[in-house]
Amino acid sequence: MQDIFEVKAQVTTQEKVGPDCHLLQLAAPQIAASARPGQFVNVACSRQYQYDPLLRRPLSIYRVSPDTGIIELIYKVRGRGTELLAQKRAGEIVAVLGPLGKGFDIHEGTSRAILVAGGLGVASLMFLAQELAKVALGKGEEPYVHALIGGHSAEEIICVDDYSALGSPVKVHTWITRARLEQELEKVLEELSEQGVKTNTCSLYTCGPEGMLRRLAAWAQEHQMLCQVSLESHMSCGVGACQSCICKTSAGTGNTLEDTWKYSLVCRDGPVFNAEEVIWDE
Amino acid sequence: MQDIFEVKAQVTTQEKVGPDCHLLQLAAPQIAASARPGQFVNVACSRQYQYDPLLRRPLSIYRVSPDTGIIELIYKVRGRGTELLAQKRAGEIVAVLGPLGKGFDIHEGTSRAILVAGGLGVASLMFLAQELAKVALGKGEEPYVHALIGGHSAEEIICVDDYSALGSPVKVHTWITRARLEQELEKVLEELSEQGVKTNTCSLYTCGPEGMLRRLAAWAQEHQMLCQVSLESHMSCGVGACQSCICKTSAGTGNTLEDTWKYSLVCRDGPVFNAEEVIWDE
Amino acid sequence: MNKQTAASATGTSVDLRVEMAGLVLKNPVMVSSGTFGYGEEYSRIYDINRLGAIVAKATTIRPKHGNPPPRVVEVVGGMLSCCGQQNVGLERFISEKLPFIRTLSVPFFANVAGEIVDDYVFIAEKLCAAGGIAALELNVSCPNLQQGGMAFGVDPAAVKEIVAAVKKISSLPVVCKLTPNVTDVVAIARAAEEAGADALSLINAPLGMAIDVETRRPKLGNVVGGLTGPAIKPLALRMVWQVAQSVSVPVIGIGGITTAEDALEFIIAGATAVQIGTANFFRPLAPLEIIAGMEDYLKKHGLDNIKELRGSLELPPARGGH
Amino acid sequence: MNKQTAASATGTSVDLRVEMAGLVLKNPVMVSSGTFGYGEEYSRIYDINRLGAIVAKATTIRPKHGNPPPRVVEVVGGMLSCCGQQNVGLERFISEKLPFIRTLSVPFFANVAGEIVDDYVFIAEKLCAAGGIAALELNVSCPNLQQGGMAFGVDPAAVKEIVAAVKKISSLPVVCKLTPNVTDVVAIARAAEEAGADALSLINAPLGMAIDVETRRPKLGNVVGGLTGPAIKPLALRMVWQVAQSVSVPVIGIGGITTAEDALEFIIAGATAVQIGTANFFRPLAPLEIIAGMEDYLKKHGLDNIKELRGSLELPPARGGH
Ligand SMILES: Cc1cc2nc3c(=O)[nH]c(=O)nc-3n(C[C@H](O)[C@H](O)[C@H](O)COP(=O)(O)OP(=O)(O)OC[C@H]3O[C@@H](n4cnc5c(N)ncnc54)[C@H](O)[C@@H]3O)c2cc1C
Ligand SMILES: Cc1cc2nc3c(=O)[nH]c(=O)nc-3n(C[C@H](O)[C@H](O)[C@H](O)COP(=O)(O)OP(=O)(O)OC[C@H]3O[C@@H](n4cnc5c(N)ncnc54)[C@H](O)[C@@H]3O)c2cc1C
Ligand SMILES: Cc1cc2nc3c(=O)[nH]c(=O)nc-3n(C[C@H](O)[C@H](O)[C@H](O)COP(=O)(O)O)c2cc1C
Ligand SMILES: Cc1cc2nc3c(=O)[nH]c(=O)nc-3n(C[C@H](O)[C@H](O)[C@H](O)COP(=O)(O)O)c2cc1C
Ligand code: FES
Ligand code: FES
Repeated sequence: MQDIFEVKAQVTTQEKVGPDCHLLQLAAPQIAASARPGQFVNVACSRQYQYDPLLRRPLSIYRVSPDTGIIELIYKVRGRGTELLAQKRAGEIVAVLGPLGKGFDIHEGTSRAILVAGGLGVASLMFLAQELAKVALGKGEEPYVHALIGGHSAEEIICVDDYSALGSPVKVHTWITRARLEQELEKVLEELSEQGVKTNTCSLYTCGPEGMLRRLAAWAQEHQMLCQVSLESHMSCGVGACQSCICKTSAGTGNTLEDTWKYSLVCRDGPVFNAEEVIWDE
Repeated sequence: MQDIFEVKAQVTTQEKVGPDCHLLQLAAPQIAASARPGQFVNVACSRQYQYDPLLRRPLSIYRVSPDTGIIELIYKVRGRGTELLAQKRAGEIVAVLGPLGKGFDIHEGTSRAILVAGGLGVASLMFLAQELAKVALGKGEEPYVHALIGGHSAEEIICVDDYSALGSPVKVHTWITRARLEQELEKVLEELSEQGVKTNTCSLYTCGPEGMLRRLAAWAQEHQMLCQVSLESHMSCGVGACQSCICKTSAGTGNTLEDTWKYSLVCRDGPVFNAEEVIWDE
Repeated sequence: MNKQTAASATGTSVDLRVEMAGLVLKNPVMVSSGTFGYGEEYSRIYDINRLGAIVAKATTIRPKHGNPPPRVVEVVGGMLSCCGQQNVGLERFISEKLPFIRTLSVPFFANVAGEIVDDYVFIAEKLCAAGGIAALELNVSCPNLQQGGMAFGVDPAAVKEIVAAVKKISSLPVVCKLTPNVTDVVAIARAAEEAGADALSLINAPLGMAIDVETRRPKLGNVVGGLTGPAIKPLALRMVWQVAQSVSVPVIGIGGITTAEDALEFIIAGATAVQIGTANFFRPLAPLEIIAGMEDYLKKHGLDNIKELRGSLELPPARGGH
Repeated sequence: MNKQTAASATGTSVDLRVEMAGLVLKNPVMVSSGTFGYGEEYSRIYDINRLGAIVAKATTIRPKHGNPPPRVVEVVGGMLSCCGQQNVGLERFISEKLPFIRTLSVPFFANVAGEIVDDYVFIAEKLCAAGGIAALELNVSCPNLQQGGMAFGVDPAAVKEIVAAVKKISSLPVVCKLTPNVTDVVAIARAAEEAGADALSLINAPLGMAIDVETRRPKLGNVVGGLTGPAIKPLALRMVWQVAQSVSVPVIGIGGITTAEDALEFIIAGATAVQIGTANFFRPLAPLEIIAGMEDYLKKHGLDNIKELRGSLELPPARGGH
């Protein structure tokens, strides 16, 4: 099993990147060195021995730089925890535990990767896009990654420049509203079919609101794409000890409950799941 | 009864004035307009709806400026509350309740006032020194106020300049250690006797560690001086509702417990008490 | 006189009135015994007539010094306190406190404490006769000297006895205030209801303790004390929900309530009114903010009347996955 | 493998060893059931062999899905949780978890939960036979299906029955874990001691509740859940103090312990060891920090041995002023 590090990380940068959205850079060399795309960290937002809020907040690893030992997080200010986090200035210390969870699988055999991010979903897919861009270096001319980045409104679409900066292997599309996303996906399909790419050789990776994940999982199945979704759940420990962060998945083998389903732990068995394992709430 | 105001006060200045000691200036016009020397405010150190620490911290009113609506506090960083308070920057809001408690009595008939401050005791006596300096304007040439300011070490003696700036009615003495304080007091007595001032026409006002207050109370009694002491006690409400902040005092009239003593409330019946009322713990 | 008002504008379109024990409160926001003195203190900060009702500090027959210091210690999310019912005693309550109380236009509850059943009856009789009090709240968390010192309130039979004895002589409505230091709060609640209590209030403070590791002494003069403040809210809400489902008299929710949201949780769980305690200490305008916040909530949710919210908790469907 | 160490230097001059139920723990810092999985998770963060002991998640006869989500909600100073004993069941505990546990050099306690007395006996027998376990902790907070669903742990007779039945067949020491949801924790403690418990651990989680006022639904899938974390420390400490005075078997203090100071409070109150629960979630190195902090404290106070501290609480002289 991968080691997990509790790091008293110094803030190197805190900056606004969108409405209520912040980029936080932290010096956490052990995490930067070992994290994989789709993993997350559990961040203490209050100061040491300050108990309000008590629990840490799970945030995806946006990007890492193993050379400088920096990890980057992108987060939206929502409640007590993220409000305090947004007040941290360069030089202050933030305790972070990570890397946590099971990230995305990169299927070397895939001919195209489609990434769909809704809202803060961009935070969990950037690192993946980066790694996929590396994989793509050996591949053909066409963009290997189609990143479809969206949100409720134009201004909520964030981080587009970072994705674009990955260069030719990545093609960035943006969308607002569900209808627009479907159009964008259709366009990607057309492009792929023009290029003679079969959809069943593509992988779909997605992170965002549950409704979106669910529709995309169905869409991917329809097109026989491999599909991985990154889920969220209320957490406390982040390491698989407290069993707070459950989601329903198909039981698989070795299930002794003689049931068709089981509760998996988002923090340990996920947050990334193969879409076909997930049993969505009705 | 005097009105009490709950003010969402803006910080105008926060500055260091000694080892772990800070001066905080707050815009609290209603408090500035009505506070009397020896009164205090109850300060919320955590942000609104942040519950750690939960309770407010009582701090003496160091000085007020009714014209600008500013109140000043001097405090030492000790624990959870004052640590957070020390992080407030100009422009931030701090909720303060005040003015609270019963302050010092200014006896117009007094021929000299002796103020003895130990450590942070300076915070509660400055406002008094200021008011006494005003009283002194009609009186003779000699200094009317002898302010004896002390602490455990030279660097812990703070605020001396502010006292000195009150000009000729105030003579500032400093002391370290108990022995030195006694010497200083003897010198003051000599000076007074040279000036033909009887000690029983003087008032002694003091604020500092309980041991010091107790010795001074005995000393004042010996010299038949009027003596008022400002006490501390752990508080929660600050207004006389919770009965947390008790000290033993002589029962006075109307005591239906048929006892020689009663529990008085430091926050409402004090923090300033006539020394002869106080029953010191053995 | 300075009468500060809460931040939020208070429109007129929603009805916060609640009926309880034969009284009509203009809103469900009361302040709890021991946290509001006799009202005088807070009347220096705001117009206390805006409250739903006020509960006085406990009254005992004789005046009491109360416990030695320290009486309060801050803990995470709350405080421990042990005032030991320091109070002026029944006689001075009537002669010194009631005159001020009679000038108020807000219902004022006395809180009655005793060591034997007769104490409760004696105090209740005198208070009924004195006038100026709207209701009696019986504090049954006190040690029962007739039964070896365990609190009255942990024993359904003792609670029944006190409530019945007071009801027999009282011309005022009787509220029984329940302690959380019990296995089965519902059994105690039912005993109080059967004995004729007009309403139940809960919770009083769970017993806690703190130790100073440097001196190895208890941080409280009385060794143990009541834990109050936000830390106890989940416990209080659970008990209020259990009791509200099991009795038909009104329930007053108490315990850690600091915000309008907190208060609304109790009402949705079935409380008719709430009492604000420790929050008075660290947010002196909390009761007014809560009243304003309740109005805002009703408007936002298109409700005219706070009563529509009472007990409206929606439980999840029968649980799968066991 | 990455084995992080606590910040403070750990000298060798002080003795943190404690004996309990026939076991010697190298220090009094254990981790509590349900908050440390089966140890595997935290062994990815630090060397868990440095702990005094580890208590496993509850084991039931059959595997359990546990409660539907949400299972956790943050409250002031703590959290509410309702995992409903999701666990792999006895058989898989033995086949899948014990092999890892046997590789550890730290005493590992199983936590046993059941719905009827026979469940406890059945699990205890199998675990004694399986090997690799140092002691059994009986979780008697579970609903007693033979007695209408009230928890076993609130009834002295039921506790006595379970403990006696397990003691009869157990080759391992038996710790009985007490629930705080009772009027008289001392009565339950005594019942467990009389039945032969080798040690007592307390407290399990007080029952609490939280409501989402926007949806008017409980915030927990199971409606009510256990309140844990710093918020319950004062309550836990009071109960541990009461029990430690009343029994002669060792007491393990649990409830909100986060810092060395917290842990020392419990030891001064009379606990032989402590268990760290919720703090593992928000301060993953808390147990190591507490061990280091205890050593520092002993050195600073010129003590050689943690045992000198046990039960050293100094009570104030008989109280005046009543
Ligand atoms: C694996 C994972 C990765 C995530 N990555 C990101 C990210 O990169 N950027 C980002 O902005 N957000 C991310 N989130 C969501 C983020 O954790 C929540 O927005 C955040 O916890 C809210 O905290 P708060 O203090 O602002 O809100 P509060 O409302 O104060 O939170 C109260 C409680 O609810 C929990 N909570 C609230 N919302 C969520 C949520 N959506 N998911 C899980 N727990 C929640 C909190 O952890 C806390 O326990 C991620 C969540 C998970 C589970
Ligand atoms: C009437 C009055 C006036 C005061 N004026 C000043 C002043 O002008 N400047 C100044 O530096 N200090 C003053 N103090 C002391 C000041 O209130 C404490 O130093 C402060 O509360 C410590 O808070 P903390 O968060 O730093 O410490 P913590 O240790 O975190 O405090 C924990 C708890 O103990 C209480 N407490 C701790 N020390 C004291 C104390 N000495 N007196 C009362 N309660 C205490 C706190 O209020 C809190 O409830 C005054 C105290 C009183 C009663
Ligand atoms: C300082 C203090 C004194 C109290 N005195 C009394 C009392 O005299 N009678 C009583 O019934 N309850 C008393 N209580 C309990 C409160 O009325 C209330 O039940 C408890 O504090 C829980 O509510 P809270 O968490 O909002 O404070 C007292 C509480 C505190 C904090
Ligand atoms: C998520 C969670 C799961 C728990 N599961 C169990 C359990 O299976 N068996 C048990 O005896 N106690 C269980 N507990 C209770 C803890 O062991 C401990 O008694 C309680 O959390 C109080 O300690 P704390 O405040 O330090 O967390 C659980 C607690 C939590 C928070
Ligand atoms: S958050 Fe604790 S198990 Fe997932
Ligand atoms: S602090 Fe509440 S009565 Fe003095």
